[in-house]
Amino acid sequence: MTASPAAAQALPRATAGAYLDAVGRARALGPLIAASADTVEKTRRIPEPLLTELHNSRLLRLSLPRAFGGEQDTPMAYFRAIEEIARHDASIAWNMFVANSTVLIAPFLEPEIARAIFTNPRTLMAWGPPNACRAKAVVGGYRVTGRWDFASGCRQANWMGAHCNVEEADGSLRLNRFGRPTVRTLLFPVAQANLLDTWNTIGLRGTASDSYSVHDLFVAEAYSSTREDPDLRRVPGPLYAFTMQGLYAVGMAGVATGTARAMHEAFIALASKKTPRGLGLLAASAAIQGEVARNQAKLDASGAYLDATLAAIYAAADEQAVISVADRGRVRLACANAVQAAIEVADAVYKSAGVDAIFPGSPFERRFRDIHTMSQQIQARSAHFEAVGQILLGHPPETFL
Amino acid sequence: MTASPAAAQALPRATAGAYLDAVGRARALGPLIAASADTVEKTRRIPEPLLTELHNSRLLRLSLPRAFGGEQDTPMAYFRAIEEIARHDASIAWNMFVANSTVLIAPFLEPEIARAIFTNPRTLMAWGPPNACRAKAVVGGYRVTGRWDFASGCRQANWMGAHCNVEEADGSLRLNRFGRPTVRTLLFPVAQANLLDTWNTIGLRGTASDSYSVHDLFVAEAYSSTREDPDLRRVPGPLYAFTMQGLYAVGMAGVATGTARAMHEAFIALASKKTPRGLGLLAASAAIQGEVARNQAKLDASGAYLDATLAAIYAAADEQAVISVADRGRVRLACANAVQAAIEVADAVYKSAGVDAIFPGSPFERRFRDIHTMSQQIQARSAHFEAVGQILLGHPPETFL
Amino acid sequence: MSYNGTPIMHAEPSVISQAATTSGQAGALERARRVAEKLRAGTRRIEDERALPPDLLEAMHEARLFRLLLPTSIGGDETDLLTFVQVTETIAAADASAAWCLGQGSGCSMTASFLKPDVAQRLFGPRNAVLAWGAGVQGTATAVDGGYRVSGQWSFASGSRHATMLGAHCKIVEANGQPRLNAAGKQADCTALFPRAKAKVRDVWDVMGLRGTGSDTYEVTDLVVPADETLDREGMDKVVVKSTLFRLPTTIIYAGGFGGVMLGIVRGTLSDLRAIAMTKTQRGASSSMRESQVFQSDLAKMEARFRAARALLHTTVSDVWTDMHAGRALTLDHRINVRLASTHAINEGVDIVAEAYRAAGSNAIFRQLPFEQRLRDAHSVSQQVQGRPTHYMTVGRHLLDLAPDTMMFL
Amino acid sequence: MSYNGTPIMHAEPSVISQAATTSGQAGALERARRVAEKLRAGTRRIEDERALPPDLLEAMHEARLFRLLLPTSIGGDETDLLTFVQVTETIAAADASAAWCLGQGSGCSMTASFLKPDVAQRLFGPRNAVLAWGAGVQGTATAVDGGYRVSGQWSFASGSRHATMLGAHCKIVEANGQPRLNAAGKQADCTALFPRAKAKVRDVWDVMGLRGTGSDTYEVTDLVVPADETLDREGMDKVVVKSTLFRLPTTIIYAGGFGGVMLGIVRGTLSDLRAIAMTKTQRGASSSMRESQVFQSDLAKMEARFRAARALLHTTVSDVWTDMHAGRALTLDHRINVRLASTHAINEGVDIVAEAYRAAGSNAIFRQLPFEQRLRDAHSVSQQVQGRPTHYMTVGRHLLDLAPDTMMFL
Repeated sequence: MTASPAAAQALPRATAGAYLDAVGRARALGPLIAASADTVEKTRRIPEPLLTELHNSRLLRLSLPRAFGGEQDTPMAYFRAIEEIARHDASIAWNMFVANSTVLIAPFLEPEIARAIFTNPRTLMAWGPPNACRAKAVVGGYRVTGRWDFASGCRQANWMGAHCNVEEADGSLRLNRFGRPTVRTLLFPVAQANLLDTWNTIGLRGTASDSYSVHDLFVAEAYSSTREDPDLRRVPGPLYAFTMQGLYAVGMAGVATGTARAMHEAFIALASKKTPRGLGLLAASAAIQGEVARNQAKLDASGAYLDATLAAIYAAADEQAVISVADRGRVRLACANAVQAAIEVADAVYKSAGVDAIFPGSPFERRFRDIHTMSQQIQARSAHFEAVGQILLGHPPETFL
Repeated sequence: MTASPAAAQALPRATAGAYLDAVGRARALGPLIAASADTVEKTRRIPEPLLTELHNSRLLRLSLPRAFGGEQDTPMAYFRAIEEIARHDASIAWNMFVANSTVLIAPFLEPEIARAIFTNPRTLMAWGPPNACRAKAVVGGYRVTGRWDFASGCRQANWMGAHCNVEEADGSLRLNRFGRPTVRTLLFPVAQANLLDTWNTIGLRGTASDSYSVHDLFVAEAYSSTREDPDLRRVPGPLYAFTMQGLYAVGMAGVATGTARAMHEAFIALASKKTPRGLGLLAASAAIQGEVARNQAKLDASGAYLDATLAAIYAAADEQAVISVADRGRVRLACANAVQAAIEVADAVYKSAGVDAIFPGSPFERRFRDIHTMSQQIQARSAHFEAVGQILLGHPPETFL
Repeated sequence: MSYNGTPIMHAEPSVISQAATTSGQAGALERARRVAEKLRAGTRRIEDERALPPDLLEAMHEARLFRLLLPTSIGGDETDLLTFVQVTETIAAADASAAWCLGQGSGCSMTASFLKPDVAQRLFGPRNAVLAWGAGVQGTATAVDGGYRVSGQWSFASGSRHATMLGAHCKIVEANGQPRLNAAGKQADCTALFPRAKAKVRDVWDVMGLRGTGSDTYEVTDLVVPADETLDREGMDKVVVKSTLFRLPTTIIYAGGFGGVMLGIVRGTLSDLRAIAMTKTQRGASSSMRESQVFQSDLAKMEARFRAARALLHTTVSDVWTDMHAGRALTLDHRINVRLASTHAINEGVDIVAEAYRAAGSNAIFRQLPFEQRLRDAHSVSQQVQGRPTHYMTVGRHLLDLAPDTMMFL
Repeated sequence: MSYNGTPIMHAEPSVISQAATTSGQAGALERARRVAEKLRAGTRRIEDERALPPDLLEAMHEARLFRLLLPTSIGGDETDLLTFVQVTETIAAADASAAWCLGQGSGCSMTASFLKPDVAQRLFGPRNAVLAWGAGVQGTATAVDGGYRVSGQWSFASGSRHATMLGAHCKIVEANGQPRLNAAGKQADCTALFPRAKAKVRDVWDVMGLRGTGSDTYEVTDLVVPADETLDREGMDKVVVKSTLFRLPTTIIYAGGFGGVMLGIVRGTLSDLRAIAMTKTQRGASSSMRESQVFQSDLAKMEARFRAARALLHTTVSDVWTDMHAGRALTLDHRINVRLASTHAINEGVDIVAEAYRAAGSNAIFRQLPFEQRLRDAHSVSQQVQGRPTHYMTVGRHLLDLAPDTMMFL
């Protein structure tokens, strides 16, 4: 075994063989992504030819139903492909995650509408998380005015979405079958939205997760749907038996572990050549050796756990029925664990890299900022552990997705 | 999902289906082991009918070659079966681990000798780790005087072993092919040893890991062998392509995670009924919920990681050649990670269980002492992380096994 | 060296707020150090007998350790809070059970300040006077002529085996069977004191750690106790002795004292760990423990965490004492600060002890070395109410300007 | 409130070892508090300009903050060590870059004690005098008539943008090209001081955190410096001013000061965190942050770790000062104790800041709130030599009676 980042990379990914296709395509894009990473951060846009290559790789459509021109790949392939992209640039991986998340609305649309939207092979959809905005129900559709934040990927999107509560003509809020105000997703071409340049953050700057607003916009009923009731979906298959929140968690886990893996690999390379002032070679330090191994174990264990969890649930999933609350808890737990492991590894690597790590251009500085932006995202919240704990203790939260 | 320890137990063990046989037999013994646990600790002996049932289950021969009447099962089955036994009593699991470790000398013996020793279906072998003792080479064999400690299982053993350096007739030490003093293992019936009652420890009291001595004992050449050179083995098969130290690590990992799993399950049961003075129900505390989920993730992730690691290496292992140093590092890392996770979970559970945990008879007190005895064993040492780190950093330790 | 209770690696604590301390305290710490040597030598006996053997108990009485928090008017020391915390640490570095008994006995002895001087003298005057009691209002005191008729059962009475007196926390019931109400209209309680011989004590104390505390269960039935040998623990206004010490509630005493106990266990463990590291090479290790860079680093980290937790507890109790001694009132801030410092010392402490135990390697599992006992002791201290992680929540509420969820431990 | 630099949740530190401190110090801390408010309001400008803007620099000079460690004989404060540590904390709670410049500038200003009084007055007398330098002996000083001819390049010169003087650590070479040896037969070094204008300063300071320190690179070529404007930093015997402060080596000053910087970042972060918790409810959360039991508990744990690390640093530097002030020599124990307390403060501190950042939720990633800057600043302080985890090993060796692996940071 020789001293190189490859050594770390070569450690077993239990079931990786099965997903070689998507992962292999992701790996092939690695050098181009790495070469574009500075530009992506600086311009907060994905430059050509990278954007075209990403479309060609079909990695932005892994979760889109085959019926609408997507890959409809497994969640295991999805996780490992995102992880591979994130090894080269976290912002690109994040936008890949977002692209594969917004397409999850497709199974809830009327098929002809979905086909119309996604017939363009470069269709990308973006939106921000729900807030208190309301759309008014009008004849044939909805009329909406509002603003949303955190719309990652909007700078490459040709379609936008907006999650709204629905206000009926009489001023009352429309309720869903659970008796709570419904959240309806309205879709419209990006030209109808006003994109606002607000994304001034510590990291993931390349995602351009800007804000956007619309004013008195009409959206036809057919271009709207709701994600809140898994039973309303129209496309069968085990992939869609997973909940949308669950697949979000899987994608986010991949971004986090890929970023941490890249830092870990870069640190192994650094340790073999760095001798800090007044000390010996980093690689010769027993403390560093122990830490490198622990980091490797954290990444590989959390990955194997997520692989195994997804594979078991996927294998047993019904074509139609959504997976059980217990299974949702398993997905959530394995994802939260992976994100947690990634953050811990990134922090440990950063600390051990010393003063090298604070300079832009090092393999650590941007990734450190990126992972500490991810760590604040809702998918990384430690409250997920509490929710899963409630399931394990026999009292699942009421609307656990 | 209902509130019960079963909830935790039912979480996916990715590949458990494949090993149902050994794990199933282990599970069937659970109630009898649990019922005997107090006696095992108090008397430091395995009582009947438990001892006979253990023999009948063939769980003490999982690692013995089929050619000599063993099961020669997979390391994955071995890990999960020990883990299952440890859920009920750690000392029994420990002795199961020891029984399956000492039989790993069998592939290094002349087949007829191995067959003779193991033809008795109740044969159990015990020994303590090597120390500075020397055996003198004499005509036809060796003559030895010495004392060894930590001989777990010696109270049920009918055969004992002793690891010795060999002193030639001229007073020089015999060297092995690596140029270092050889360590030879001498085997003899237990009646020829003097067992010493020295095992007064905080935990794992039931293992009776006593000391023993022999005085001027003659052992014939054929009843000796060496474990130090994997190339000397005479039995093919992927199981034996793993190093002995590696399989020790697997067994120890199973004892640790099974013990921690039992504490975790017991805590879930406790949390649903305990209301500490001045507080609400434990299960209703967000902090407890989060901790339960984290513990579940630690146990499941470390288990899935070890499963995946063993399965990948087993699948690729040669019938004859020993696995590579890189693979040995993977086994060691996954095992060390599992032990570490188990200790962390046990500590967290113990702390959260409050004053209940300090009373004998609670599901926590003995297991806490047991796991803190394991934590001191050589397999649980954090130096393993450093050794694996050296491999990852491209400088494997010289004699890594 | 490490085994006879003398700390090796820790410099003497800096004496903080010297000006505010009372006289005689240096003597208390010095006396404690001398007793600690004997206790260290006898720690195995304490554990095996699950109580303080007579000679060690006598040594503690000889050093007047159970008199630290008694009024000077009846021959007590009235030490300041920091000295008390340092004494419990010093004793716990030798034997945690003895220190626990001392902490508990000292807390109980604060009752003397509630009693009429002659009664206090009668009950607490004898040189071997020790009061013990079990937790909670578990009994009934029925008003009778000149006192109460007391019945009930109490558990976890640490130190009950060497106590000369037991206490009984009771609800008060009038002769006619009606509950007595206090000024706030709630059930009135009292604590009745009586000679240990009057109670039926049952030996139930078979536990993992702190085995030497003999925290038994006891009961009395229809025992008549004179009114002046009872007191109302909640009524700080009824305290007779008005000096600084007796303006402190016992929650502060327990928080400080049991924090000190944990710090002592840590100090003893680190001292033992250093001692074995000076000579030991672990099987298969490439260097001696002493020469291992990882061990050196881990030891220093443990030392830093210990010193930091200790510095916080010391400065916190010292600040409280300084304010009280200057005549200021005890504030909620004071209570919160002590709660946080004590909870932190206990939680950090048990983690450090567990880490040190692991670092000590395979010898640590045997009873011949002190590690396994210290591990068991630390993990028993941490399970007691003073170590509860939920105290962090109580403190957090205060930091966020919310009212405490409970005053029980403040 | 949290954004203007006034801490909310932290009681004023207890004044430890009051007796040993010099006069005028309360004034220093009070002046620092007033400047802190201005710095807090200007923190965005400091970061964007990667230097202290003129008005803020002037406010620091007005408050005489760069004169804390100058001799009283030339109008300095000669503050005690604890006050210095508290001032750096106070400033860092407002802006870490300003505090870092203060720590570095104060350490450099200790050179005044090596200079002849009239030279010290000439160089450090002006109210805006600030010396900065880069790390390491990177230049050559060739002996010439009456002084040295200096050439070389130095990096990481924190505060170089507002410095009036720069320093250059050089090997001394004789006029004949031979290296000059010191009494021990080793290469002799000197530090030459000269006006900033004489050097060529290059703006290279584009980093993740502490962006406002402007830690540039500078070089000089064949600059002649008079002998009395040079000094030998290693020669503590050559110190001219003999008071307590100047008997301390700068390693102690840096360890204390940068420990204080990290504590200030932590204090500011926790204060900010508390402020947003008072109003924020996270998306999808069942209760407000303030009402969340988990948040309450985590906040108190962070607070406890902060207070403990701070109590350790304060008591440690205070003990050292007390001993030195009493005329005792600085011992290896003192050095080790300060090293451990400072390393612990920095390592605990960065962990607490990272945890607080995470607890603050998604708003924390935006530049509009202070969290992301504090995270970057803390993670830059921790990367500097004072925060190195290997210091734990150095301390561990001492605890195990082994000689230090290096004296460089002791």
